[in-house]
Amino acid sequence: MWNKLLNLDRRWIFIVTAICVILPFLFPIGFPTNVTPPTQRIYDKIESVTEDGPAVIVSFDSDAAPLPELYPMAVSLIRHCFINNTKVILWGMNMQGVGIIQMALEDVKKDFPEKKSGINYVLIPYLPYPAIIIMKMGEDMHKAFNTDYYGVSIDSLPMMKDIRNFDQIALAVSLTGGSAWGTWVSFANQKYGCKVATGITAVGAPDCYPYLQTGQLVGMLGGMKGAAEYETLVEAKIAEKGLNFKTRKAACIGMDTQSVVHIVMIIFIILGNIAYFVTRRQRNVA
Amino acid sequence: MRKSIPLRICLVSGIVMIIQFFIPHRYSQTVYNYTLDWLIVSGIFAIVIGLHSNFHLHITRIVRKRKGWGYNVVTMAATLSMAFIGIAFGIGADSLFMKIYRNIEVPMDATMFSLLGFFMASAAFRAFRAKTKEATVLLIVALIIMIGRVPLGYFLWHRFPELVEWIMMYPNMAAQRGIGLGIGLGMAAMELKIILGIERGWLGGAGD
Amino acid sequence: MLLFYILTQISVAPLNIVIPPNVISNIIIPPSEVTAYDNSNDGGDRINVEWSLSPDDSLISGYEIWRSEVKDSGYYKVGYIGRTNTHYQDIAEVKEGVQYYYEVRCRTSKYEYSEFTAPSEAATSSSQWYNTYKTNVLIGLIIFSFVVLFAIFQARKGKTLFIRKINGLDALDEAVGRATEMGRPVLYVPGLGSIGDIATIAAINILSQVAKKTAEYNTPILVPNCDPIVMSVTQEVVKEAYLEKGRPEGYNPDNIFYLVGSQFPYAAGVGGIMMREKPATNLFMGTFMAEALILAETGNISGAVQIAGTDAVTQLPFFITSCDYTIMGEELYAASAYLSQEPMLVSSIKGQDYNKLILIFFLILGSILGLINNDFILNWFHN
Amino acid sequence: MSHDIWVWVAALLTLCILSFLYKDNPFYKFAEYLLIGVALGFGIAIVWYNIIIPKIWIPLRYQHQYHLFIPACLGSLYICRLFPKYAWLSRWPIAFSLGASIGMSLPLTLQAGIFKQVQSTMLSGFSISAIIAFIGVVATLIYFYFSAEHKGFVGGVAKTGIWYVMISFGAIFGYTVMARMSLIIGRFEFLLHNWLGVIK
Repeated sequence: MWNKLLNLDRRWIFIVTAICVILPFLFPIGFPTNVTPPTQRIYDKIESVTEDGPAVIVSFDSDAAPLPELYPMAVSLIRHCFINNTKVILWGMNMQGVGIIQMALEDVKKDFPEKKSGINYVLIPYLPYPAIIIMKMGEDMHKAFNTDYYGVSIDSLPMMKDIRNFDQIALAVSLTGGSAWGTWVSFANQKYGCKVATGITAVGAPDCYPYLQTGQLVGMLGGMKGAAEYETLVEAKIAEKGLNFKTRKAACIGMDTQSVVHIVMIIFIILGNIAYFVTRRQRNVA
Repeated sequence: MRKSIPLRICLVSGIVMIIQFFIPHRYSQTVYNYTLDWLIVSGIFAIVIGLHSNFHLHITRIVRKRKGWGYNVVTMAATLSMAFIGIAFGIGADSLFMKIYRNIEVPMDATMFSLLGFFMASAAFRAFRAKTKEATVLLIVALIIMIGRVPLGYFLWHRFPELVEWIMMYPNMAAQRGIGLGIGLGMAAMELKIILGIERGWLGGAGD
Repeated sequence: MLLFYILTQISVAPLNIVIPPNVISNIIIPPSEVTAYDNSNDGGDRINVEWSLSPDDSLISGYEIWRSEVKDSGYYKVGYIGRTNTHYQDIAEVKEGVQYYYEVRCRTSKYEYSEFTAPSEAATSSSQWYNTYKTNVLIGLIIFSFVVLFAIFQARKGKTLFIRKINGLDALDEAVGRATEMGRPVLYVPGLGSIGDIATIAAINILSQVAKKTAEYNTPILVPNCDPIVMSVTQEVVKEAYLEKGRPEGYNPDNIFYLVGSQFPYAAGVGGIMMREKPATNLFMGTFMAEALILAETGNISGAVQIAGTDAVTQLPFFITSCDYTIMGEELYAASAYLSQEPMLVSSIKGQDYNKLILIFFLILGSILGLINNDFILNWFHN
Repeated sequence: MSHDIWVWVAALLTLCILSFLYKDNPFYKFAEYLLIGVALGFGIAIVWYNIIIPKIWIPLRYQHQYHLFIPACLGSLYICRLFPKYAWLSRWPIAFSLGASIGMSLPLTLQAGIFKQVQSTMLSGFSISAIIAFIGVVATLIYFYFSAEHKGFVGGVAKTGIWYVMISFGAIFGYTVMARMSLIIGRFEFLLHNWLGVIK
């Protein structure tokens, strides 16, 4: 029997997985989300920015592949800044990233029609050699970018008048599926002392801990869980301010499914191991 | 001559930039800023090569009517029309270009990667075995993390997430740092050897 | 041409933004004690400005920094910084050798301002030729380079250098032997990397040793490739191995082939080979990405002995749980140095090892001193 | 169900790719090649607008930064790659960009990747967790030390190192599972919410 189970066509496993993903969407469980310290630290850092104070950089340094994890982070971060009236600089280290951060901006702007480019936020176009651009930003942002995404000269943007380099940046958050946060750490943090945090796919999260411990990374949003934590924090902030947005908590909804799928994975691993050891013993006995 | 000149260019530009790191003077900063601009401008031409090799691959397949050449036509048509739409009609937020990007490229890219989740599920059942002591520890830690990082873990035992954070922050961090230091040393050694012309692998592929 | 013209026109079009009126509020008390001084270790283009917080710090949104070349007039705004800050670094086209005076005032979120402070004393910026903050990095760089070059020099002199036994390497022999006994082929997967990847180079070195064994035992070896250049190199390497062992007739170039260039189809293709040819031994060496688990899974089902080696840390857990032996990270480089005895590779491993020892020495010394409250080493590493 | 034609396009392409799970088929192949093409075309347009115009055309045409002709000439040597006889000339721009970027990153690698990490590992006060981490870093370094046989004391430390490495790999394993599952969740959310509208 175990032997048969081990040789099961994997398409059955695909079907089981798909069903386990779909069911919690249809019948939500609603587990509460707890907030971990690395997430809280990013939130606190942005909270500490005073109105009209330094700006926050949100940089989408990834292509579209890890969107389910990173997109809710981008949305929540921009929303948090807009609620607090904090200035935001939006960028992306690669071509696709800029397109995605713009999507996120358009999404958030539905709730904040009064936010204006050049006053509340600036969208920076893609530029090659991100490490070089970050170093140039450390010297003088006005020289690093000639124009914003819409082709307007950076010098003419009111928001950028007071922002010359990383001294006027409270935090730079790099959303990435790879090691882009490392580029920010070496060039923005190490060279110019800019505070850097990252929102990273779960795959990359374990690599970030040495840098969290040194403080080279202020905080970290780890995977969909990190995104859900930030959504929860921002939702509480919205409630506290008495604002009336119909925010869709994409990551929080996903976390129910994530719980179920993890259980299924654990069952698969345990079942598979039992089958393996039983059949091995049978073979040894025979 | 074919190898010695590039080796010298590499040596000089490398050494100049290393020295520049330690000199804060105005002149040194000018050198630095010029180098950054030059890197960007010279790098653009490398893109031409990338495009050429791509076009070359697909066109050869189409011209020679290799098996499945119809798919290469799809690729070429998609590339050319996307580039044309972008350059001719702009790439603003509401442009056709961005619509195609958001509704064709983004979903396909994400779906491609989502296939991995399915493969992971199948591998979980059929391949991940506690064959050795090391693998057993690995799997146990993995199971703890998988429960502790989802809301269910908090629901089962409210200190589960704390346990996970502790594992991540200390034992995991220590190993990552140890591995990272090793990689850092290895990378720095490789960089040093490239600048000094001891490691010449990058010269390959262009004849002697 | 028209397009260029339009684009350049867009980029200089100014925004129409109303600048708020300059309202002076008498209620807000300005900051005090403004001082300005040259920033050290720079290119003569920065001046630091410091002040004491306004008593009304909590009411305002920040401080505006104004500057002039003459003490009593001609001030213009050079910067702004949020409240609670008492320090600003002026980088707005500061010229070396010019005297600057500074004044600071408060600004609220409604663009109301306090009076200006009294002007600071004059500050003049100057350039430096050496950044004293970076001395530790300079010394570190010198020691590091010296150690690496020393190792290379030793290897060049032909001194044989010791490298420890690596788990999984001995198993290579055994695994090839098993394939021979069972009369089935050995599958060698060199991964997705290009010839520029160190892991791929290591994989090619290891392949050369494996091919010598399969030549000796007269066991077929299959090498599906994902990169055409890597394929030409692997063919060359296997051919040479068979020649060296005096079995050129055993070399079959059709067994070392180009499969396909993209990730998932490559994994599917290799999986197909595993199921059809039923190799007794699967060796995965080189750069692997997410397809690692597909390969290892299929191999597991087919019942082969599997040995994997990669420097892709994120894929290692999947190899460890689904293969019999796994060569991890730096071990892969060491393994290829160990097997090939190539002086360049060996010296590289040695240089890293010596530097590791130095780091461990400082780690322990710094910690001992740190525990008795002496932060000398700790601070030295600080930057 | 969505009334947006674009959502339909995205959904159908998503299904094309998911069909690979059943088996390789023409729908999947079509989507795969389409993806490659669209991504390439996207890159071309972006480079045009964000690099060629603002970084070359405008500085040369309007800002008279003629020094940029030097890197432009150097960069154009890349094109020699296409002509086997002159391919060796393409090494010049490679040498420049390789040398300059290594020169910039080498001191920084030492500073951020090594100095800072070593400094943060050193103990400056007594804490159990910090000591556990300290032992872990040293033991992992010893495990990857190849100049001594793993015997006796060194062997013991290396053994400790390997346990730390395994814990860390367990963490990577768990987190990777989570990431991959998130991707499936994201796609199903799109299909069920944006396309079919069966969930809110």
